[in-house]
Amino acid sequence: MYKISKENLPKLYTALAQQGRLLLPCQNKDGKTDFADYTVTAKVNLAATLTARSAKDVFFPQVENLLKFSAQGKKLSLEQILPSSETVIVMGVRACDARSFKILDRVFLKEPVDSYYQARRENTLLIGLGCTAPEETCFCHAFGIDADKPETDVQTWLTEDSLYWLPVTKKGEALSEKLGALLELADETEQKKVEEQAAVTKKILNLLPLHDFKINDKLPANELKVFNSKVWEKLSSSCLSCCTCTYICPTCHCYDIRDYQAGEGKTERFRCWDSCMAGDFTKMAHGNPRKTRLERFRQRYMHKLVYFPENNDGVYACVGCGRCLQKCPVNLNIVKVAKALEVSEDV
Amino acid sequence: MQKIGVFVCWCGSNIAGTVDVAAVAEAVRQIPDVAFATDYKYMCSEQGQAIIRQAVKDYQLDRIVVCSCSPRMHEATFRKCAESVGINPYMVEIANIREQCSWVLKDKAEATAKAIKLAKAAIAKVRFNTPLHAGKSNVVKRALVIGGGIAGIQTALDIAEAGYKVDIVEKEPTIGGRMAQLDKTFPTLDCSACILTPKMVDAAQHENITLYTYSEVEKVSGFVGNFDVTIRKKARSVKADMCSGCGLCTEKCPSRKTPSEFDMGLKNRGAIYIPFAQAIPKVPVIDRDACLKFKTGKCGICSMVCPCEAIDYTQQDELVTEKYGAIVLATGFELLPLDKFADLGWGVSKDVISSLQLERLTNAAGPTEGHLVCPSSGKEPKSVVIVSCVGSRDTTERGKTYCSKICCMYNAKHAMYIREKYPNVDVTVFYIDVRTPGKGFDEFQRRAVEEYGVHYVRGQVGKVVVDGDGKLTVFASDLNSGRHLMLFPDLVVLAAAVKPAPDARKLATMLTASIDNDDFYVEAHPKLRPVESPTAGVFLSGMCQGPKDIPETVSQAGAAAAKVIGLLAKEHLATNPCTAMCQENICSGCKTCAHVCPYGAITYAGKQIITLAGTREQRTVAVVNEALCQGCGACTVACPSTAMDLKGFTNKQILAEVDALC
Amino acid sequence: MRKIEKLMREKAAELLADGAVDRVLAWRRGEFFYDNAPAFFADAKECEQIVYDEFCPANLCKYLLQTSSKGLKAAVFLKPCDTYGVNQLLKDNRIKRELVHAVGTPCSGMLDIKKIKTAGAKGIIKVEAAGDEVIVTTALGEIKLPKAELLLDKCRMCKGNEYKIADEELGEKLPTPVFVGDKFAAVKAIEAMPPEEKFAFWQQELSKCIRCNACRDICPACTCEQCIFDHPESPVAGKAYADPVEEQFFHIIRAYHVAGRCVGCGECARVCPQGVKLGLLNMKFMKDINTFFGPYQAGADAVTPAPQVDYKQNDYEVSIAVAGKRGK
Amino acid sequence: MLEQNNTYQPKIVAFCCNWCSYAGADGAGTARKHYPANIKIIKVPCSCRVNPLFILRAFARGADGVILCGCHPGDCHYTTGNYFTRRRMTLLLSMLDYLGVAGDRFRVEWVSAAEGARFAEVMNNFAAHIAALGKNVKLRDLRCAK
Repeated sequence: MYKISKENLPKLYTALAQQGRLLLPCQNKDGKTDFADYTVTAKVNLAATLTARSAKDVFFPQVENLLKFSAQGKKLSLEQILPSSETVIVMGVRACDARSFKILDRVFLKEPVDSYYQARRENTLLIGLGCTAPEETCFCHAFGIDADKPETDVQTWLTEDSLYWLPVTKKGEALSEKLGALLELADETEQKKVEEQAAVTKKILNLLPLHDFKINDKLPANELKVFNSKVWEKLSSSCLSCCTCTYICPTCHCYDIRDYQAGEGKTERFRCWDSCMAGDFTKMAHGNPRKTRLERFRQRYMHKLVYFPENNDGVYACVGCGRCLQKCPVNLNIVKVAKALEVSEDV
Repeated sequence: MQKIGVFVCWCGSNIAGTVDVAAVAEAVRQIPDVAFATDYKYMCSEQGQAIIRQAVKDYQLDRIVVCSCSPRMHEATFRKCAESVGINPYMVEIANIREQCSWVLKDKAEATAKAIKLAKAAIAKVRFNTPLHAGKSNVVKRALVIGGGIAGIQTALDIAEAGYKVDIVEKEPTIGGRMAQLDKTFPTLDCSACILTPKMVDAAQHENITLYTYSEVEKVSGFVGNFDVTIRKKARSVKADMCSGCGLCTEKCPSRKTPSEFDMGLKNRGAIYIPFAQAIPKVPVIDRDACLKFKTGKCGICSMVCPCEAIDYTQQDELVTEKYGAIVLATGFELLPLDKFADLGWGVSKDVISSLQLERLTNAAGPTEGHLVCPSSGKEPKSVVIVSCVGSRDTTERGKTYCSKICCMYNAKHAMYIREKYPNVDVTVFYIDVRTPGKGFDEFQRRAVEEYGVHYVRGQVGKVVVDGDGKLTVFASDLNSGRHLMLFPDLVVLAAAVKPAPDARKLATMLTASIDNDDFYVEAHPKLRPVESPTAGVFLSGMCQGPKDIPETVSQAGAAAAKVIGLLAKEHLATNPCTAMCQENICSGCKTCAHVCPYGAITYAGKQIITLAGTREQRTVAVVNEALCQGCGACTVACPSTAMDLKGFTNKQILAEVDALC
Repeated sequence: MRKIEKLMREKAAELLADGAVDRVLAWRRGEFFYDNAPAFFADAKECEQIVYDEFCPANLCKYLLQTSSKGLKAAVFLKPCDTYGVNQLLKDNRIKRELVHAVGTPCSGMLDIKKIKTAGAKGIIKVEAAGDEVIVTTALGEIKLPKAELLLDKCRMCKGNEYKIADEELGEKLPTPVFVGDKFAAVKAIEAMPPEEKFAFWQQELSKCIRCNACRDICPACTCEQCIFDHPESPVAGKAYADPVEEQFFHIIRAYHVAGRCVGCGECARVCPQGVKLGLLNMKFMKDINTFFGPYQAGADAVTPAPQVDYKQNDYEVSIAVAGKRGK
Repeated sequence: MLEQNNTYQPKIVAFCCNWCSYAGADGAGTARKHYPANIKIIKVPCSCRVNPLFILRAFARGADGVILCGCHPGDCHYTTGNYFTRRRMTLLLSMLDYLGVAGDRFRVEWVSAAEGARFAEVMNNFAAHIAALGKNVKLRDLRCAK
């Protein structure tokens, strides 16, 4: 394990920025913290427990152009737009977000592979950051995530005086070597410190309101009963069908592909996030398979809690980051849904 | 794929002189769905149109773009041409490359480039054109005239003469209106009654005219050619068919407390009364608020004296419903109530009267048999002051900003009445300006000054003070000499502003005929359609549209009649196909659109809707009456969900043009 | 507020029990003490679950669309500010009056948990308002904080404790937080900026938007059956901003569509997950409407036509909007 | 004339109502009154048909200026159309100005059928005004860059 003193962090950032495009939690004008490009003036805020938006944009941006085609008179010409191949380093990734990438991999990297996602994934290096101040909305433990050990190329921990640095993957080690003297070795006692801090975090987690929350593992087995459960009507009735939950969710990954007519025969084809909450979601020639709010609402949670695990070795499409608990305009969230199903006689 | 044909016109050298027409044709030929493009010297000529017809056949064109002069010139021509080869006329678009291009530009390259752009825009639009069909609606061959004054009577007579049925609805017990109250008329000074009453009789006797007096319009629905109107015939309490009009009842009626409306309150009338001797119909009415029989149950004298047992205390209001093809508004005017003019002595002294009261005082059939006397004393005045512009051209809240137009002339007339009959009565007219345009008008006014020795003083009357024993003192200023004047007349006449009849607003809402801030009806176009209201099938006659004198009123009445006749002469009305349309699956029924529709063309109905999502629901949605809609498009923008669109100018069409031009 | 909660439960149970209404719209407890959520109640027995405290900011009126369209009669608990929304829905003909039983519910201002947290309270267990103070019970003990600073932004713009529509009222009206100062101050500040500064400001603001549509979906004025932003045929249909200009379009058009309809409930800004200052757009139009067309408050009643569907022959000319700058 | 000496030619879209302003434009043509070639007219039945969406779209597509012309208030062929236009566009203009995007690139002018010469004059003034402002970069959709 290495360490670097807090006052030297700016040096670290500059060094990392030389290795590629560096993204890390920065505080914006309104005091909100989000992943942003590192600049000397940026207000880096590693201490923030959770960024407002997840880091999924790094691999799966909300909008990305796929190709252009243009018509000259009666001729048509095509041009594919490829994602940039620059190295990206994301620092300060929390364990929940780190796990979400593994979940997205199951979607985008299985055949047919999404070359855009794949390219970004390969060009990106993740530096995780152990949690020290989990919030009451946190429930990553419900998915066996260790808040202290993000599944990233490098794991880091922040103490009052230093940042501790542990390369985990080859990529991570390579990076650490490049940083050379910036990182000094951490001795036994210091490693202890980090472990103690981890223990404290665990204690806090156990005090939080959702510490004993878990998803009923019988859900997939009872698929049909769950699908037909009465709880959906009650739950969905207060849903606004806005897309907030799906857009801030680190594991939601639906997208739409659209054409934009730029005039004079020019057209751009791009893909953008879609949301199962949207009225025209999966609208097809014959119409829309899910016409009502209830159906769309149910789809989202059935997908996360039933369909996805069914097709992915029991892995739920949720990492317990708690963003939906914080952001839903009407305080609906996956916890509420899971609990409702728990008590309903359908499971 | 669509097959668009583009035809570029040279317009001789008008276009070809500045625009490389061949280049325009060549440029658009490159566009995938342009199946044919050519240019020709005169596209509008027979040969030109032949080229279009041929091309349509040879290339199975389904859409046509003509690059030529303004659509205001030849759009109709090319639409007809298209129709002649089986293409819907609304599949034609015009690119205006003359007025908007060759005529305003000099540089050929520049002009050609613009012409190509304009052509491309027209092509972009025409892609979204859809066949449109003018609807047909029938015409009920009967007209309704609301108001039985000179305007209404004249309009009715003219329509009736043309052979169409006309009904007149008059809210007073008799027709005749304001003109009947007048003594003489300018500029000829002939007796008002002598020229009006014959017309009243004609109207009453005309086989095509039906009179509904003492009646009001209750409800109007429908649209041009097909109005449904409900008329309330108020109970006269007298059986018109039995009454001989002898007037015995009116003489014997014991109730004498009600001021006569006709005599402007200068005299009282009975509870049962006939407004004036030449009233038509000459059938009395019982004013139930004044009648002792109705108030106390006692009395009943009228029915006792009536020789023909015509009195019927039990009579009820009657509702008549009738269909009409056209409606004429001739609701006339009244004088501005002067309550706010106490500073001019109004309401303070009986000897401060309005011009209409003066008309009654000088009228041989009036309360004083035409003797000019001061209402307070009954004595003849020695001097009279006439005040112009009382409430006219007045920007304060008590007055009207407009000029009442007729006052300058009738002031001169009144001055003459007086000087004619009572040469030693001194008459002074205070004025801001004397406005007497019109045939023989200025001469008339000058005669008042030069021959009748009326004093005209340019200046305003500051106030009229009434002292303890009722003497009047007029404080005024003479703007020409800059002197302050103090006069001691026995009679002061206030030339009060005219204003539309109070029920104008009510009718306007019934008919969706808009009115302006002063409640005058608005014309469809202030210059080009002065006797039509914006609502198709509704026409304007007389004072209700704006201040007018009798000659003007009569000529406008004739004009309105002509318009009505023109409408009634039609078997069918072709409705404008470029109307608003409601996409019901989007419409929320929020009723915003109806607010901005000047024609009341939008109503709402509950319907089974298949939503975009594919669900079925019962919803209230907007319904456009295509016969009423004139296609302005106000509703399309008012609609937040763009459910309202305009045929011929759809959002898609306009946006396509925008994209093509930018 | 606890007292009112009791009254609410009784009233709701009573109305459902004697079949006066089919549904009751109220709030239900969430996962924590501060995330009470809107909820439908159909069963008198359930009404014990109704909660009402300083964490019930949601305006329930929009849920009337659901009940009204199904022909269900619903009782809805309305804070004074919420009543404006109901009137707007009625004016827009989106709900049926006879299917609404409006219950005026006293309110003395709703609290913003974010503000309480940023005020430094850690491990919060319970929050209670007492007069103009807020008592925050944390794992480490009690803290007293001034209530005014912890109110939701929308409550700092409180329109007072009058109900603009109510079939009945619960208990006594409560004193509402008094908003001091010019509510258009923020708008005026932006108006005063030079164009470049305005542009920069809005670029920064609007680029936060992720087009989740929460602002639209919570808005009592946004009740189109088919929003133009969702309609495939619409020129502005889109799910995301492929070009920055679209951020401006979305917000200009959204604000424009609710201009004259916006009742100023502040819900849009409250629910925005990205903290876009949406109020500044709506308030701008409110200010313009008042200055250019005369005083108007949407939702004050259910009949007065919106200024855009009305006119005066002597209205200002369009250039008045920029008259200052164009010197016209 | 200014716009001729100027190498940069602003792109301008003019919405004209059919009854007054479009006829006015015809009048300008008939009287051979010059105005810049890059002012292109779109005919609408009434100024009240013009949806703010059209104006924003024009800017997005790269228009440097947009001008909306209708009958003088009181003369509207549909009697009330331009009264509504006036209110709607006041709000739109105000918002464009508030966002600092195009407060000075959008204008509403009343031009009657008789005012051919004035039509040209209005267009020349507007073109000169826009030329002075330069290209519209703030409200344009970069994908449409020509």
